[in-house]
Amino acid sequence: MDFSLTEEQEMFRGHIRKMLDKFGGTQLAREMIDNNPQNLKKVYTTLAELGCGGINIPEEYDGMDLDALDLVPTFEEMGRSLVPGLFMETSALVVPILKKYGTEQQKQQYLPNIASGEKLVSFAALEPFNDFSPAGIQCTLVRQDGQYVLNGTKTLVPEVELADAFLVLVRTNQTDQEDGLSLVLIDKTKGINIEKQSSFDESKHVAKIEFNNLVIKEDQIIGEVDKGWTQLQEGLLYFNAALSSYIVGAMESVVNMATEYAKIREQFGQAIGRFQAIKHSIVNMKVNLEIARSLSHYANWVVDTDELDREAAVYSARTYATEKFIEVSAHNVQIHGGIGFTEEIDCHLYVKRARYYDQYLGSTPFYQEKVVASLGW
Amino acid sequence: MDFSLTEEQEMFRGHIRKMLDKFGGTQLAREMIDNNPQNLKKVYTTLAELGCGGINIPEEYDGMDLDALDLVPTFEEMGRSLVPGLFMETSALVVPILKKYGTEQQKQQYLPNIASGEKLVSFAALEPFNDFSPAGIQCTLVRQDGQYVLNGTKTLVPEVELADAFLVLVRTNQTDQEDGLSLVLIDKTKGINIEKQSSFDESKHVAKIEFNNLVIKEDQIIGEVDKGWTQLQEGLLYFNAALSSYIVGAMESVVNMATEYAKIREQFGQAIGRFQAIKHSIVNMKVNLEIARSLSHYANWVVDTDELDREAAVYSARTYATEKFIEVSAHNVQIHGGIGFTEEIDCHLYVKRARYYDQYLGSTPFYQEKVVASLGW
Amino acid sequence: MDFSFTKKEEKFRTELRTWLEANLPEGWLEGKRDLPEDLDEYSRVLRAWQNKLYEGGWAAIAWPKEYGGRNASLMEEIIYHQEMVRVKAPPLINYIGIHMVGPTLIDIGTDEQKEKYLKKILTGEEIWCQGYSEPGAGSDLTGLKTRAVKDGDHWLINGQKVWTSFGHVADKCFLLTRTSTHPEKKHRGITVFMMDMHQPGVETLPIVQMDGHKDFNEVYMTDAVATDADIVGQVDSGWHVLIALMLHERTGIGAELFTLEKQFNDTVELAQQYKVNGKPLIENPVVRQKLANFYARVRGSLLNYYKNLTTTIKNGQPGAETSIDKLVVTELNQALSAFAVEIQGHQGVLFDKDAVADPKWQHLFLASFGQTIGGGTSEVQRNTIGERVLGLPKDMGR
Amino acid sequence: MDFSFTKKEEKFRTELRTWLEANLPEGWLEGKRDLPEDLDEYSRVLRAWQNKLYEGGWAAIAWPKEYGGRNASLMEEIIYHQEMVRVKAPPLINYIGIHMVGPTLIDIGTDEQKEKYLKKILTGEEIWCQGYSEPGAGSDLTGLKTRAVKDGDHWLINGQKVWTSFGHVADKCFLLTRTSTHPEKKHRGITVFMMDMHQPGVETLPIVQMDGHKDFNEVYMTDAVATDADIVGQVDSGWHVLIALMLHERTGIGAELFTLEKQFNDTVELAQQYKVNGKPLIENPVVRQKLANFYARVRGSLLNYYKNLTTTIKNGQPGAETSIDKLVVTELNQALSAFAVEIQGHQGVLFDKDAVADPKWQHLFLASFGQTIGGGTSEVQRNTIGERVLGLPKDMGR
Repeated sequence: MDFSLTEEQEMFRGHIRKMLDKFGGTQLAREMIDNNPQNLKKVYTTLAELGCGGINIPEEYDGMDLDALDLVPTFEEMGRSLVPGLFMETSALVVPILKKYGTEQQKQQYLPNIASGEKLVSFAALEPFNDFSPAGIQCTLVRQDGQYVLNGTKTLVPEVELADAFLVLVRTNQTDQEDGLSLVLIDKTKGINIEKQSSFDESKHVAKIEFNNLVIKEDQIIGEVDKGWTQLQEGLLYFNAALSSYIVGAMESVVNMATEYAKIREQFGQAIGRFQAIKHSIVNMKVNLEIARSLSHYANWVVDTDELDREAAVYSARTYATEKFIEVSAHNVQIHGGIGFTEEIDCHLYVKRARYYDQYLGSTPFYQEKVVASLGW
Repeated sequence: MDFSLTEEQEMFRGHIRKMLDKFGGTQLAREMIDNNPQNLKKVYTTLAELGCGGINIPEEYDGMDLDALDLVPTFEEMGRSLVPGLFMETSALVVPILKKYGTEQQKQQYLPNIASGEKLVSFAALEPFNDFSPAGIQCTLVRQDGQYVLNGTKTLVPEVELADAFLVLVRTNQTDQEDGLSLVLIDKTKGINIEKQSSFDESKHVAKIEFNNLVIKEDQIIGEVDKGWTQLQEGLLYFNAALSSYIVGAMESVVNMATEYAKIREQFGQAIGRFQAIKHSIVNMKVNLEIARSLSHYANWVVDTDELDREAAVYSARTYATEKFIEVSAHNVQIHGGIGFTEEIDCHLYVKRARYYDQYLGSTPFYQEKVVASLGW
Repeated sequence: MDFSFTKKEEKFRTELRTWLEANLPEGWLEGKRDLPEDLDEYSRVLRAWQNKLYEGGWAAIAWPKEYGGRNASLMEEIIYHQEMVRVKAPPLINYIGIHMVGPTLIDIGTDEQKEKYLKKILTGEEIWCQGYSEPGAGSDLTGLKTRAVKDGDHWLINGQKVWTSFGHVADKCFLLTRTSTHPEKKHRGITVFMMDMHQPGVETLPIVQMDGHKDFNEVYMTDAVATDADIVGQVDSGWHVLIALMLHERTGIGAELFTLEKQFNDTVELAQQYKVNGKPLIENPVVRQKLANFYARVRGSLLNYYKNLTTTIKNGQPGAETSIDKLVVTELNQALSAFAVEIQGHQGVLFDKDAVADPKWQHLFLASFGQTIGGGTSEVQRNTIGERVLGLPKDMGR
Repeated sequence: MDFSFTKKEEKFRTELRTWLEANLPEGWLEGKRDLPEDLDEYSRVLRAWQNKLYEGGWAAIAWPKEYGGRNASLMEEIIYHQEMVRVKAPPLINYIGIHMVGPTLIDIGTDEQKEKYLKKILTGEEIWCQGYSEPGAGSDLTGLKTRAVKDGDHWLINGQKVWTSFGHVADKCFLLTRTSTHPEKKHRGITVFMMDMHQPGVETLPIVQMDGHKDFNEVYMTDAVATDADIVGQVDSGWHVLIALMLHERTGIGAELFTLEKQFNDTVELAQQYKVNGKPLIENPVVRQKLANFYARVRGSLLNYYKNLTTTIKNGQPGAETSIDKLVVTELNQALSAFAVEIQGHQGVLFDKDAVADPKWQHLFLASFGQTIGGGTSEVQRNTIGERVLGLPKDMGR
């Protein structure tokens, strides 16, 4: 029994942290609020140089063929500084799906470029006024004269300006709900109508994208036609394990902020951390963080195994993380008092990101039902 | 605008409190744990002498013809001392149903005796392994040769040993769920098989009762046959308004206990009420109490009107009260520490009663759906 | 128990409602309620609205008639707030002047001060702000460091204030300063000045909030000047003035509760109208349950307010219990606005023009974080309730 | 990261499992697990069980071999707890002797003390209890008032202890007394005695708990006698002894967590088997959601325990983080047992023979109230975590 990251993994964490700190940590997110992605792009280049993009890519496609667990330090550190961008969608959603369901040609086309950091992929799933469910997917991909034609609108597609390609969830069969969906991979082209949307979390850019009779070649479809929803679930396992790591990093940052502030801020002649109302609130935050971290580490271990609790563990890690991230980020504002309510202090960045990820690609009830079902209850 | 009880109502409260204090308050509940109902019976006699039984009974049946609001001081004071018995079922469930749906003969037969305190009625609704819903009622009342025959089992019937009669919810029509139930009023007879059940709240006695081909006369059926569920809802409005008052009284007692203990108990050289963890916990209890009280007072006012929020207000008062009673009684144990975990101190009596009433005659979700539906949402 | 209004009260309501219908800005009642973004323009419009209220006799209804008020009863004030919430009336730009400074001056001001300030408060000619919090004095106001030092026949004021609402448009500031030091009794030695904001020694800077709004200011004072005539009450007895002022803020929570009730009704409407996969949210059992839960809490808070109001009317002054109302309304507001955003699903993160429903929900959610902090944090409120209402021993920090 | 057990560990598990299958009381594994109600009989049966463990070499696996233990590793202790929970083994009547007193004596006892006590702890010949809490000293043990005064060649002890578990069956008491007074440093002046319970000056009275059980006792001492040889460590240095003892209680929380996991699995089974209106509860969407929620919390607590255990193994001693485990397991246990009762609907109030499902749920629910209090209240645990793990400033009460 050894429930900890290896020394190598922890050392790698050190490199990432140092690098991100050099760029000012959350400053990267703040620069995105001002539509200035220059430093973010540099960070992505450095991540690629450090080899992050290829960690979970097989050696034959220029990767390192390591496990989900080896990505944990990277995701935690990115979360700590709320680094935006498409690293998570690319490495933890698209790569696992490609590895498992992609054709040799598709792998050749994408994996080496992802490993080198040259290709980032966004994921277009949600549609306006629909939810993240098979019934909510109404963008249609129709076979016409030996080719496929795509029509419809996707909303809240992340970081479109950084994307080189899109993984798109589409409906290929009207008669069946769950088994009528497919995944297609589309390089960014002029044929896609992109309209920036205003986001509550201004450091996380989102856009509406419209497909208007866009022609799709058969080899852009990943895996089996009509089986896209099932295939996606495999990708969601890796994505949610990664997301839980990212959030654990963010929560750690929040707990540190609150703790350090409570030690130095004085009111009524005392450091406020001495008052039990504050002290116990931070303790609850810390407890939530540690439980989230343990769930998340296990999730990233189990996702690469075939243990019986594979799904249950990953989705538990995700729902626990998203739920507690909302809670701790809110308490952090309260503990900071007035200053916590300003844009100046980072508190609000975490509050907004917590809200952003809460229902991203599935709500808590959505995943809770998956937990129970996967355990056969 | 005057949102308060009248001076008369408050004066009446004083009489009840004085009387109950004379009997040792919660001592009455403790005596019931030891199966000793002597003092409880004396209390009921005194309540009758004070006129409590007739408060909401019309003058023509020897009552005072007052409103639900005039019963509030009595219920709050009984709740304060956790007085067991059937006063609430009799006055706040059976009386309103009889007044609205009873025949003149039924009223003559029961109301004067209830007003004088000579008759107490228990309510038999729940059946083993079923819930409090039309589908859960499977005791059958069947017309046979010009009379009715009752068969089936009721569980958790309260205070059977004190009951002079039972209001029983039965199924008279198998084909229709909601509109196939009826209410029958049965005087205690040897034909009813009674078996005492072991209760989690030992101060609240419950029993299983079995009907085995019990013959019921037509004039024992209250109101219209097959409309019992609808009629019952009218009774439940009054009952739940009363229950919310009873619980408010109990909660007040709990909050007082916690407050007084926190003032005198010292640890670490301080009265524990000085520690914010304790202080804020008691404040939360107090806030919940005051909101519950306000909801409950309004519920008891609105139930005698035809305001649009009549149902919503009553059921909100009930669900808020039952939910918060559980919470405050648990916190009271925690604040008392070790001594709070003993039988010696009253804390546990309130914990158990809170659990007892939580789902009595309907759960929180059951009533919440009623709130929303009654508002037309 | 009696929830009806008297004939006089109903007449008052009708009179106000009629006046509002005739005098609200054009199109306001129909929903055209945009106020100018530009600060000067915004201030001009709201001063004009306040002046209109003044001319109609609706600017400060609780003031005595002799000072331009209506001598309104508490119930009339309640009705006033209800009607203002009902029509979503424009904000009262001189809220602090009308509800806090004016009544305090009427109570303890000198005749000269009343003469000099009251009328201008009513008309909106002079807008007031409060100078209370400082970077090191938030929950604990006695930690204030802004100093006023007598220098010949005037006072020189130096220091910094934060969270000064209306600071950017204010003409006058109701300013807490330290005039002498008493380490053991920090409530002593505080003096309240009515400081002119338009002088070289005063500079204001907006604070950008997490919701992007700039409702508050930092105010920097560098040798700002005031005179003896600008002192409210006595030198060094500012804490008493502050307490007197707080007692006059008697119905503000009522306005907040009516607003909360309105938000809740709007949330129900949102759940009825917002559809996911073509199906209204209100049909979702979990949403229904949560709405029932909020209904109980919102109604309970409102009824509890009425209960406390009854006591206030009977006793002539508010009891300590009213501190419960502020705690409840701010925490409930936070939970409710989070819920309204949450039920929109992931699309709840869309903002402003792209919001799938009214973007106000996202703004309310963010703004709600300020409410459990401003005007006394929830933690301080709980201490107050514990100590004043329940009689628990005082916190060791003080 | 590695969740596998070593071959040695697996062998250990197999050995224990085989032994248990051969030696558990007859019918135990098949579910016949009733223990006698009568106290003497109960004590006799459990002493016999402990002696059986001793004879099998399973009484105190963590003790050094020279004192009759197995020198077990932490992981072997964990496996030991897992297996004991799996077979719902009879309680260890000398839990305090085995897990607390014994290791402390091995650590800091004199040779005579080791000689005199260790063997009898192992065999169950002498059962131990702890004399810590007093009516005025609960969360704050330094408030203890039981006095030991030197009188010639022996000590006279007077005072009262409460919450002494196993007090009614114990032969010996690990007793905290005050031997000198230091108002400013209340941790000083405490001395630990190993007191004989079978003497005229010692009287025990059972405490009736809210769940009707009598797991604890009051112990009254009136001129009870002890000698210098009965002192653990030095006179007046009892606080250090106490800390040494607590460090030895290194895997108790593990046992609690495995039990929690078992309770959770039983709750799932309850939801699968308990039917309302003929339909299993597990089909109710709200029940499913709550089970998923508990699953995350229970698994999270367990995994967090493994994380802390890894640290303990690597560092050779437990870090302050382990205080999180106790807080989490007790609060979670309270929530889980409440849930198990709650889903039974109003019929959840039926008790004992009339319970609609296994009556253990009602008992567990009531017992859970003691867990967030005993062994340090949740409030004290939160202080500990705040101060020791996060480095927040100390509470003002101390």
